[in-house]
Amino acid sequence: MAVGPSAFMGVAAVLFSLGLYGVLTRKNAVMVLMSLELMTVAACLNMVTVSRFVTPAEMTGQVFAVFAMAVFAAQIGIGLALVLAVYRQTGSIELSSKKAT
Amino acid sequence: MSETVSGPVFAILAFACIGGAIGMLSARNTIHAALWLSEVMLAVAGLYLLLSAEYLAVVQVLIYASAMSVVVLFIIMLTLREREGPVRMADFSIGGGILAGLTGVILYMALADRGDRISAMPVEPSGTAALGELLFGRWTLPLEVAALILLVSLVAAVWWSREVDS
Amino acid sequence: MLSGYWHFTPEVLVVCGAFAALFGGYLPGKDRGAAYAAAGAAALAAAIVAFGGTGGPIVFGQLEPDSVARYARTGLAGLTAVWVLWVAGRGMPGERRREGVALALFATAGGMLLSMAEDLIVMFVTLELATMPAYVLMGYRRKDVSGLKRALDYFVDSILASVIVLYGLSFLYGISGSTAFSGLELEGSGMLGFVAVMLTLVGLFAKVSAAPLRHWTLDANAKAAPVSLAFVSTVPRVAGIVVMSRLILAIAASAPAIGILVGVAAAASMIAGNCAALSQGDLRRLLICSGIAHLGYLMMALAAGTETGYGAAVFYAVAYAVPSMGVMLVVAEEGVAIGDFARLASRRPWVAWSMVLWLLSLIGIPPLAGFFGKLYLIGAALQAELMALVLLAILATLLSAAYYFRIVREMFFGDEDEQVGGAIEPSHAATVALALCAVATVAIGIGAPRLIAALGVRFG
Amino acid sequence: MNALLSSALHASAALVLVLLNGVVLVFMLRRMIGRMHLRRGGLHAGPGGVIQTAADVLKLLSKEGTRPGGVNRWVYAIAPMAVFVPSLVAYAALPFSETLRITRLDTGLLFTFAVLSVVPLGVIAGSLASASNRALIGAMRVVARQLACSVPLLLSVLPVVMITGTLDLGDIVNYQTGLWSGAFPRWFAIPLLPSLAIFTTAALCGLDRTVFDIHGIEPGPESGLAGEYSAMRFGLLCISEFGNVFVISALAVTVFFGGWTLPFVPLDLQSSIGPVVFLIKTYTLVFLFLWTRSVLPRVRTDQLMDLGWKWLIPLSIVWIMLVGLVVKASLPGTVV
Repeated sequence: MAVGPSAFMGVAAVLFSLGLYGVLTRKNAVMVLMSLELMTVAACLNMVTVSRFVTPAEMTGQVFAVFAMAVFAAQIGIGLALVLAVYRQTGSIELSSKKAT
Repeated sequence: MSETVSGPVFAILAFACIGGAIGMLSARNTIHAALWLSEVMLAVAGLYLLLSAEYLAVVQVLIYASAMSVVVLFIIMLTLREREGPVRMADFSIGGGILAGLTGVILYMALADRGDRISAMPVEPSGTAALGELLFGRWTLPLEVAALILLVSLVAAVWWSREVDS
Repeated sequence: MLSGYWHFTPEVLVVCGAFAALFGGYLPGKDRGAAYAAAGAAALAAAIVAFGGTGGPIVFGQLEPDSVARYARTGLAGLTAVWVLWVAGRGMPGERRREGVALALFATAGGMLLSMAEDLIVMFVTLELATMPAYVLMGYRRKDVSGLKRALDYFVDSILASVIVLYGLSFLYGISGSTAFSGLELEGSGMLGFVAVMLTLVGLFAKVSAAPLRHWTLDANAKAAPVSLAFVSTVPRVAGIVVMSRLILAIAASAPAIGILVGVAAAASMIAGNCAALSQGDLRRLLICSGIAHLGYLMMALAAGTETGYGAAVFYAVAYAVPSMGVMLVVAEEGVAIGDFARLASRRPWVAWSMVLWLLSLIGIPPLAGFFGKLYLIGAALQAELMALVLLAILATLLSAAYYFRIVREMFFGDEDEQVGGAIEPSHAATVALALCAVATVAIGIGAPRLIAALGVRFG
Repeated sequence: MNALLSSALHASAALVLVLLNGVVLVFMLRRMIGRMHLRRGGLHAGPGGVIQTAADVLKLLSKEGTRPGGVNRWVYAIAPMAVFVPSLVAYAALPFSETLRITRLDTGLLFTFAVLSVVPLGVIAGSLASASNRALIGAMRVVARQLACSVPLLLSVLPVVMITGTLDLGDIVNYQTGLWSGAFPRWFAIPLLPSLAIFTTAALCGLDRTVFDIHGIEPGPESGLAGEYSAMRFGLLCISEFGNVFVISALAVTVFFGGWTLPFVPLDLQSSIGPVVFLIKTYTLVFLFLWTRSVLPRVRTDQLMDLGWKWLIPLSIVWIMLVGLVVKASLPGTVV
């Protein structure tokens, strides 16, 4: 069974869509951040796949993925600090833009 | 790593990824969701190995599967009101579902359209040392900028998490 | 290997200023001294860029300090200098200045690099550096609950936009096999190319708050402190616009259909921004909405997909940001409700006349910056025969005069009884900052023909 | 099929090693600390208490696993495995000799750290599942300490990577064969003494968790996760602890003390006694670790956090810069 780039990119697409669903539907800020992580990983997987199949020698995609990982790890870190700051003041970690059911 | 990707291994890892993501979204408890997420991260690390990206696989485990998950669990722990922090849906979950589903369908169509135009696995690329040379050679500029980003995030995190003196 | 290190001097200077501000506790004058040091660094950086030369691609072709980048970098560093100077005079509300100023300078360094970016990786990383400090500035007051919550919302939306951009970039890279702007090749990529462009542009539009995704910014920003808003809605945004223009120009070479996409977004931005601005009583909301409208005018030129359109768009990005910064800073001094401006002309005549100047520039009255900006935008669109968009832009401009004049009327003929609030204590630094904004608005207007020629815009 | 068989053998050998190692280390700990504390360690089973630990293991295995009420069932069950499996996998890249190792990895050094970094995840998950505030607080302290120490731990080995230009543990060892000026072994411990110091301090902070002290029956928040576990699940946690001590020591030996090599010994002899040399070196270090923690007083969590974040990390960064300058100056343009 031959596994081509489409298979990897397909997995990435599914992860991306699931992450997007999570971001759009969850109220809990931590859940939203986790969904964002899922989307990030999907994008990185996409990049590594391209790197392996299109530019194996230059490894540009891997470099890109390294930067993306670093940047988003930093972002999620900020986000969690912000969630904590909000929690301290309000005792809730729900996003205000999404109305309660 | 061989020149072809092992089908069964890929299938298992793909199943683990997607299953884990679904598990995360269907979990009724944030702790479970966090654990599912780290499972997804481990599976993606496995996929990186299949793609001969050994360094990225290790970094994925180091940063996402462990460090980020630990921090997320920490935050869950610090913000727990009851022991089981329930996951709650926002009210427009149907709209979100439609949007996400649409994205998925479009992506699927795009990929199918692209087909296997690039399907042959090229020879194995150069390894970790070469990646290091690239990062510190050709891509030094983004590396420096990434360092600044980490600094900014450090300042920001300290700014928000320090006790506010009243 | 790396030729032209000296091109980075301004950025290095800005980062040094940020560090100086970060360690401001050790400087003479502490908090205030830190802000002055940072302002000095930014101003010096602006001067160096303005009088320094331009060059070809540097750092493996990842950056190109061409004349467009020089213009944008001067604008970014100058705007930051003005903002920091104002902060040095008036302070950040409720908190100390150091961290805010340092973060603003980091964002500026990111933005300056971003406006030179010629590579997807560099673009992505610097885009993040330019926009990340914005979240912190939006939620800068740690005791302000609603501000923090808004900052969280803004953060989530902004990250979502980043991820979408990233995903789109991964496809762009996959299709063309290269991350250099010059290597982007979408010819015959079919559906995948469309998806790649869509994802990238949707994410970028959200980052610079263009029409289809504007409600994010509106909701999240409308409760922030006006000082923070003055920075967030100008500097990172200008940088984002510059790189978006670059990217659109690069893509348009092999995918002309992108023009339609940008054109639709431009029309939507103009209509939605202006209509929303009409009914706002809160000046922050009014300015955010009108900002969306201005983005619409700008994207009209981008829709042309030509070098001329690109140059005109970049020119307008700064020409719009300067008066906008001035207005926002006055809002930070006077108050966010439109009633707070009542009889400003009798209390602070100079400030009131400066406000008039800026508002006229925003509407587009000659010989101010905004007029020439709009002129070039319309010229570029006409060249590409985008008649419908041009008509829409002219109508929208007429509409915008209505809400801008509302502020003017309030300042000169407002209800005196309504006026509350004590006299604002004088601050030389803040006065100088506002004066600089006013001078720049006129100067850009007067120097417009020369600037636009340097930007490579050719008509006829 | 052959490859599959050999890797299966390797894996089971590693498992046996981990389990045995745990037993041996517990024995060592009891006797040694007993001696240092002027008391006698466990001495009831067997002559001089030799099989005391084995008896303990038998007891843990035969004991009924209980589960406290109100726990989060799945997470509670998975957490000990999430702690144990990484410490097992961490053996995968360790080179016991030139040829004897489970697998050869391009990124062996980083791999070991990455795998070990998963352990706190299990600890924190288990404590969250345990339905006990005491376990929660304890685990939080443990994990906070580990985070504070794992960063300098990782930073402290970077100078070695900068000098050797590889992350492969085998290559790092090979780089250290031979002598400097005919008298000193070419071990990184000598020129990179500050690195070793940071590594050791960070390792002590990270490993000196009081799950160690479980055998002294010391409940309370400090016991962390283990407080709510019993029977073999508890046993797994303990074994993992000891496994980690071994792995960190082995890593130190590999990176700083020349791994399986021995100076002044002919090469052909070295290859045959390699594993023994490696184990002796490692156990010596383990002994030193245990010694330190039995004679020095325990520090408070906040002091430890201060040490990790405010001292070790800046120090290691400064040291990395210094080494970088020297490396760059000595051979410009190339990796040494």
